[in-house]
Amino acid sequence: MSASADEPVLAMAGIEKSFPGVRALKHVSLELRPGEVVGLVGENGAGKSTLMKILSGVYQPDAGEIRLGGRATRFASAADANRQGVGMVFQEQSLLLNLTVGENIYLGTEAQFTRLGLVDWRALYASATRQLAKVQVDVDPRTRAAALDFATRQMVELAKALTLEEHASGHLVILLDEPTSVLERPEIEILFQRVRALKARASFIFVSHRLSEVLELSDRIYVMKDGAVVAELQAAEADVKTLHRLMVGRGLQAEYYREPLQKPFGADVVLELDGLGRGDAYRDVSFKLHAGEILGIAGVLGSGREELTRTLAGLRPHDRGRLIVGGREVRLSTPADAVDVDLGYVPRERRVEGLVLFLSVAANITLPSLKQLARRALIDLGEEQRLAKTWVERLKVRTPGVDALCLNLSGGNQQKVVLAKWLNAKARILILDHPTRGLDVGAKEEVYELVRAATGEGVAVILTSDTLEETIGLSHTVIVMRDGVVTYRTPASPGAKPNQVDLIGHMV
Amino acid sequence: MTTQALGADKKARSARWALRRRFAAWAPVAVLALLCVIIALINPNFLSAGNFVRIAQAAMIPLVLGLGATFVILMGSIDLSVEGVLSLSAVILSLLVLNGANSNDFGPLAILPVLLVGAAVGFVNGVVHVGLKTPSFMTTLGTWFIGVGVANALLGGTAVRINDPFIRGLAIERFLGLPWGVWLALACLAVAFVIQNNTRLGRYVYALGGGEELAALSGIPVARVRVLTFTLAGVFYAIGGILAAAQLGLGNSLIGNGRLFSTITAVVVGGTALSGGEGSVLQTLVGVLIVAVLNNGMVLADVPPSYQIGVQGLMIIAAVALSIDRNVMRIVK
Amino acid sequence: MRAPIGRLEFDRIRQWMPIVTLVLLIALVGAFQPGFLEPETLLQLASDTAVLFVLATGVTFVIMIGGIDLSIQSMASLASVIVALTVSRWGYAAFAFAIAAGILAGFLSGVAHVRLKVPSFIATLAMGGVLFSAALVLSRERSITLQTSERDYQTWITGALLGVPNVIVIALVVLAVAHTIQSRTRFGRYSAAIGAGEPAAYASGVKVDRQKIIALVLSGTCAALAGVILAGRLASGSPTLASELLLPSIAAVVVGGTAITGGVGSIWRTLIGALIISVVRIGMTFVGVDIFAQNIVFGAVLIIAVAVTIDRSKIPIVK
Amino acid sequence: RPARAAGQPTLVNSIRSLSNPYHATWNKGGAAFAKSVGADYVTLVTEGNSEKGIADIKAILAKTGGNCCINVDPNDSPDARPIVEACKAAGAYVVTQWNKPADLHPWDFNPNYVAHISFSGVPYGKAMAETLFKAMGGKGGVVALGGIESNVPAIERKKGLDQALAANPNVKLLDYQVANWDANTALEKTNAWLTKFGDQIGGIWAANDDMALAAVEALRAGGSAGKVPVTGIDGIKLAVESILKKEMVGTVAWDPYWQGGMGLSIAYHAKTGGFDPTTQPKDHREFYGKGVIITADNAQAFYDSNIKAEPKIDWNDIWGRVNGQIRY
Ligand SMILES: Nc1ncnc2c1ncn2[C@@H]1O[C@H](COP(=O)(O)OP(=O)(O)OP(=O)(O)O)[C@@H](O)[C@H]1O
Ligand SMILES: Nc1ncnc2c1ncn2[C@@H]1O[C@H](COP(=O)(O)OP(=O)(O)OP(=O)(O)O)[C@@H](O)[C@H]1O
Ligand SMILES: [Mg+2]
Ligand SMILES: [Mg+2]
Repeated sequence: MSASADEPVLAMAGIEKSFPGVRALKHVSLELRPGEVVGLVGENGAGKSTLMKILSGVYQPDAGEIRLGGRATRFASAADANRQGVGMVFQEQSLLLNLTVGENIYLGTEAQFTRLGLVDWRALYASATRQLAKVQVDVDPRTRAAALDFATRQMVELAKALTLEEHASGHLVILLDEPTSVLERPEIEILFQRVRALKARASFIFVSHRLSEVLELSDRIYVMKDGAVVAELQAAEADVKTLHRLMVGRGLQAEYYREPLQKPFGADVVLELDGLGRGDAYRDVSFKLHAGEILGIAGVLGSGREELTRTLAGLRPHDRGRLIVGGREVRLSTPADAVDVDLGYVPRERRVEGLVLFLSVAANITLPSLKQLARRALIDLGEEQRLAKTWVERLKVRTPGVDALCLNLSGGNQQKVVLAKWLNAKARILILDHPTRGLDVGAKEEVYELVRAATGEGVAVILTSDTLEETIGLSHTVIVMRDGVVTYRTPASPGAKPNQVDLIGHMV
Repeated sequence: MTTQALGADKKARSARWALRRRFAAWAPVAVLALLCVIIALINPNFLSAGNFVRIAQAAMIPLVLGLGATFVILMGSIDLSVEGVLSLSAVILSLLVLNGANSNDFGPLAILPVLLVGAAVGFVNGVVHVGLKTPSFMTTLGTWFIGVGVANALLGGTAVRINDPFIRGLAIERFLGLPWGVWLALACLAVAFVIQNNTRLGRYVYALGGGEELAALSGIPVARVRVLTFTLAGVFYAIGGILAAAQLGLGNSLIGNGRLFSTITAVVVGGTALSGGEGSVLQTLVGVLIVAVLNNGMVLADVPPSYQIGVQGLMIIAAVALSIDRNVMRIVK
Repeated sequence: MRAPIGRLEFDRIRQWMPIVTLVLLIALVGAFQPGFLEPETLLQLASDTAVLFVLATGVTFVIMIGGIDLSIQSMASLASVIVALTVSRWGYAAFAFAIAAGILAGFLSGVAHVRLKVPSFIATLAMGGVLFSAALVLSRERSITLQTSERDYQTWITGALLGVPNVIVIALVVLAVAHTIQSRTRFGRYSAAIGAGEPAAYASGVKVDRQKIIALVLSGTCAALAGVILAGRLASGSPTLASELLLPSIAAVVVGGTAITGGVGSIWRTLIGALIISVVRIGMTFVGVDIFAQNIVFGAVLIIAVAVTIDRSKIPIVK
Repeated sequence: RPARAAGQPTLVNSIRSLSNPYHATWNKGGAAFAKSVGADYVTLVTEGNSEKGIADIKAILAKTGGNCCINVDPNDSPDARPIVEACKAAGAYVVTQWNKPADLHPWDFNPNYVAHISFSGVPYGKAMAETLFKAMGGKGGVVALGGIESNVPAIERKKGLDQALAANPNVKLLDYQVANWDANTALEKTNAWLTKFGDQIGGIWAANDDMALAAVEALRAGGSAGKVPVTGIDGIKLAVESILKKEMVGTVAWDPYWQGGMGLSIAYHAKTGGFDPTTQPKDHREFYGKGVIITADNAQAFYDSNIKAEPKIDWNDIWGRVNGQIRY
């Protein structure tokens, strides 16, 4: 479709969408002009993903009109949207782990490589390699997706969305729902380059909770709140504070990471690593963690920090060195062992390892600590409800009720449930594996507050995070890992926070 | 700098994966070989050419049935209608070809309607399962009963002798030392292999097994794939029915008895996961052979009848335990 | 975004679908044959369902956790043999032996399943074979009939309590116990969690292996109990006594609306499922459906029944 | 139709299934007799499931208010007791065939438990073995296919085989395998044998015709059908045809048509006062029926009279085929 500058490529008017018990979208209208990147921000549960899913044909709107290149249209299915030139990178990881990268990239669009009903794999993999090159990911397209780390998977998903370029004609619309939440800065750079480079052919909607990124990449920004668009502004005129105020309804606290609340930690050691090592993942890692201390681990992919956290979670037992929890040397060969010594693990893969999606909020919150609820071998259901309700209140989880399935909560709210689970289990040590991934700024603040409160009561925390900024802002102590060993260690008490640059120095 | 670091890391990881998977794929074969060695040691006759032919004969029907079942299982569903379709098609075939009950004599032509019947039952499985959103387990259990019921009603319980030389030839006439039926089964394997690896349907079956919602997000026509797969399975079962009828020289609604569990067992022994997404028709071939060799060896090794089922059970556990790759199959259901 | 009325209301209605289906079926048969609705007929039906229900209850535990138990029918037969062999010498202890065998068998297939990482389908199929062989060997390949004296030990099964056959009472006890285990104990909750999402359950510190073993032990126990009841009702033990009961049991679970993929379901659903199956079967005899049509009708009704009973709001994707 | 307290009793045959020729013929016999007396006829099948079989019978008793005559081939011997007890309680008349516990006797349930008919497996199993050995020229090796291990007939027929073997020292039993009365299993076993014993196999003895026919097919695939003699038992159509084709050398016809009709007839006459069971001698209450031994000599004749044509049987000749009281 030829699109003159002012005429919108995509226009939505009065879009309505309700789910059982939730009105997710209220009369939403939004425009996207040629070659434009539109930022979309809003709290968890504001309705961003729902809107994106409607645009990509996954959901059908209850009401409202969608115009593509001036013509009213509807997206019957994801495939249909794809045909009409709308592609999407989904918020949750959406690669099929049992298929190869190449198969994933062209899943659903193999037709172009099919002759007489037979798929020409050589051709498919060849062009898959080209797609991967676009996003500068250097993996063999014949690799199984399961073998890839999160960031790479995310890049592959981007590559997948970009295949539109090849098989759809005319001006494209590409929807990016929190594509950066699992990416490290270098990869984010690549992503942004690609987006800018493609502006000639495509318009983008970019959803993210990292407001600075949104400001950096977008031309125009829509702010959503409780299912409605509450503001539209030019990126040039906006700044983080305004966006934040529009989203949350109140101003951004000066002290984002609650640094004043950061109390000096206690003297007693709750966790000690002594020359800990596992395979070629990491080796002779030693440090002490004290009650009330937040220890941030910085490091790029492959630095070994991911494996280290998995070890502390009981998913990848160590094979060298000593691991001492509360004075006792332990080997955590299953998560159960970890829970037994009061470790709580907030995993990266929220929907897989964090929550049983098809179980109620209440059941998830009490899962690790069911023992406490057992009276004469029977679970005290009343007590369970009460507990769950108090946590839902305290963490402001947006849910129809404690009996609702976690499945239907928005990403951010799901994460709050995971946190509630461990806080309720009275974990003495929390392993926070990218705890604020996918959380909106408001929710983030709440999480920080919770973490501070917990540490105030003597809970120790090990933190690996998406952004250095967060690691630094939150931690008492920061250690940096590279290629499996600890390369740097620094205190990070208020006032004396290290700066990002020299940390990066030790990371790469 | 970093990107290279990443690249290197990923290369290492994927290399490890590739190795591991290759091992996982070959383990069942090793088990099969081991099994053969053991039996051969107990009774050298096992290695006789004649016996290989007989094992092939014993394996041809389970193989064809297993191929159909594999696709359904890869998709994460289950198909219990095996015996129903098999009996129905055997009965219909016996009534259409030269037989001892009526004057029909359509010869090879009779195969077409039989295949159509198989396809039809499979199609119904799929449509009901998708349309009414009933679990495939129940849907196909239902069609199993219905299939046997119809077969019964057609024959009123009697057995019909098949005199058609062509059909009987499948079991009796040989080509390069193997009965034509075996060649037919191998042809089915080839077709199944191509469908699995070189068609979109094949990929989509894996995709559904790997994660149905995600597959849908990628715009895969989930419903159509399900229906097609069940239909395909139905056709394979019908072929199984034809071979069974050829082998026993008769059509009867009991002819499918006991085929269901042996089929699924073979598929699972081959290493295809009942949870879907993992496995292949070649693995099913191995699984079928393992089971066939076991049964054959059971007699050759003089295991007393009362102990046979038990011993077979233990052997199967051993076979699967040896061939499952614990790292690939983290969760086992 | 609160006020979940819509959904909860709907759930509440859907909850009742299985029972509604059952009642409709009974009414339907009754419409053709009023005799079917007479109390003694229905009592009869209930007591004829007992064994099926007890077997199905056991499997429910395993299915909830995402597995399957194919050994129940051989286990039940073996239990009947054990009773028949030992009751004359050991009296009531015979029943204890049978149950113990069930527990042991369940434990063994459980260990094979989790330690060797063999799919429960295979582990229990194999265990079924072993148990069948055991039954054949123990019984010297014969069916053993109980002498009059031995039959006295069976009155707790064959007798009646205020006009209600004891089997029904036993079944009700099983129902109560199983339902409590399933809905109120930690095991019950864990198994639901594992069935619905094993990785998350595992990462939350649930001892997955242990729960899986417990589930199979419970299943073995129920199977053994079913065998004991059978031995009582048929006054004998035989290695083939419970044959052809496996699929009906699993069918009962699924018809009740429990997800064959695990995570969603309950014991009372299984009860309804078992009753639905009996009603359809016996109902066809009552109505006098042509014998050649019976399998066809049975199959069709099963499909329709499950279409109505399963609660899709809680079942991930119907596979 | 409401359950009738009086009037013609409903006639009921309870059998394993209608999908095997043997019971299908049984069912025809039952229908024929019911027609001859103009009574309602019902068929029940156990599908090999004892519980179902018993439940179905109880359902019929409830439906007819006990006004029925039941002729049952219990799925497994234990089933006989609850069935008989239920019939007694409901006042229905019952005849059992083949399977029942040794200590369960008709005269303990007068008058409702009219009779038990069986066919001693031993003499016929023996007769078939001897027919087989004769065809083998009195020497060589045989292999034997048995029925489900816990079945009384399976055990008796095997016993007969053993007796014949004892009497013929020149014939050697190479192997005995259980094939559960089932053709597929029999085919597998026979194939394995052909590997294991090759041409040592001089003959194949099978405890029923389905297995025998499967054995013939296994031989055919090996090109030796007709060369190695095979015997079965039951006398189904295909078996008789095979004898005519010289691929089998013998079978025994129980005449299921007679079993299906006469079982009902006995119960029916007892109920309608044709005779008084209580006064009958024990060899009329628990007796062996006559089986017809079919070999190449009489196969054609039997085929014409019993299979091509609807058999003619005088349903009033109740004790015509009594062949002595059952001994346990
Ligand atoms: N499939 C569903 N069924 C029921 N409710 C749903 C479903 N999907 C989303 N919702 C609800 O709709 C609302 C909007 O959800 P959505 O995922 O669009 O929010 P979001 O803005 O993407 O949040 P986040 O920033 O955390 O991703 C939430 O209240 C959520 O609970
Ligand atoms: N990463 C995982 N995600 C989900 N479930 C898992 C995972 N790892 C293991 N499990 C489940 O937990 C159970 C036990 O796990 P695992 O095999 O690691 O421990 P184990 O080997 O039984 O005990 P140990 O390692 O102490 O010998 C397995 O049956 C499997 O179902
Ligand atoms: Mg979202
Ligand atoms: Mg382990």
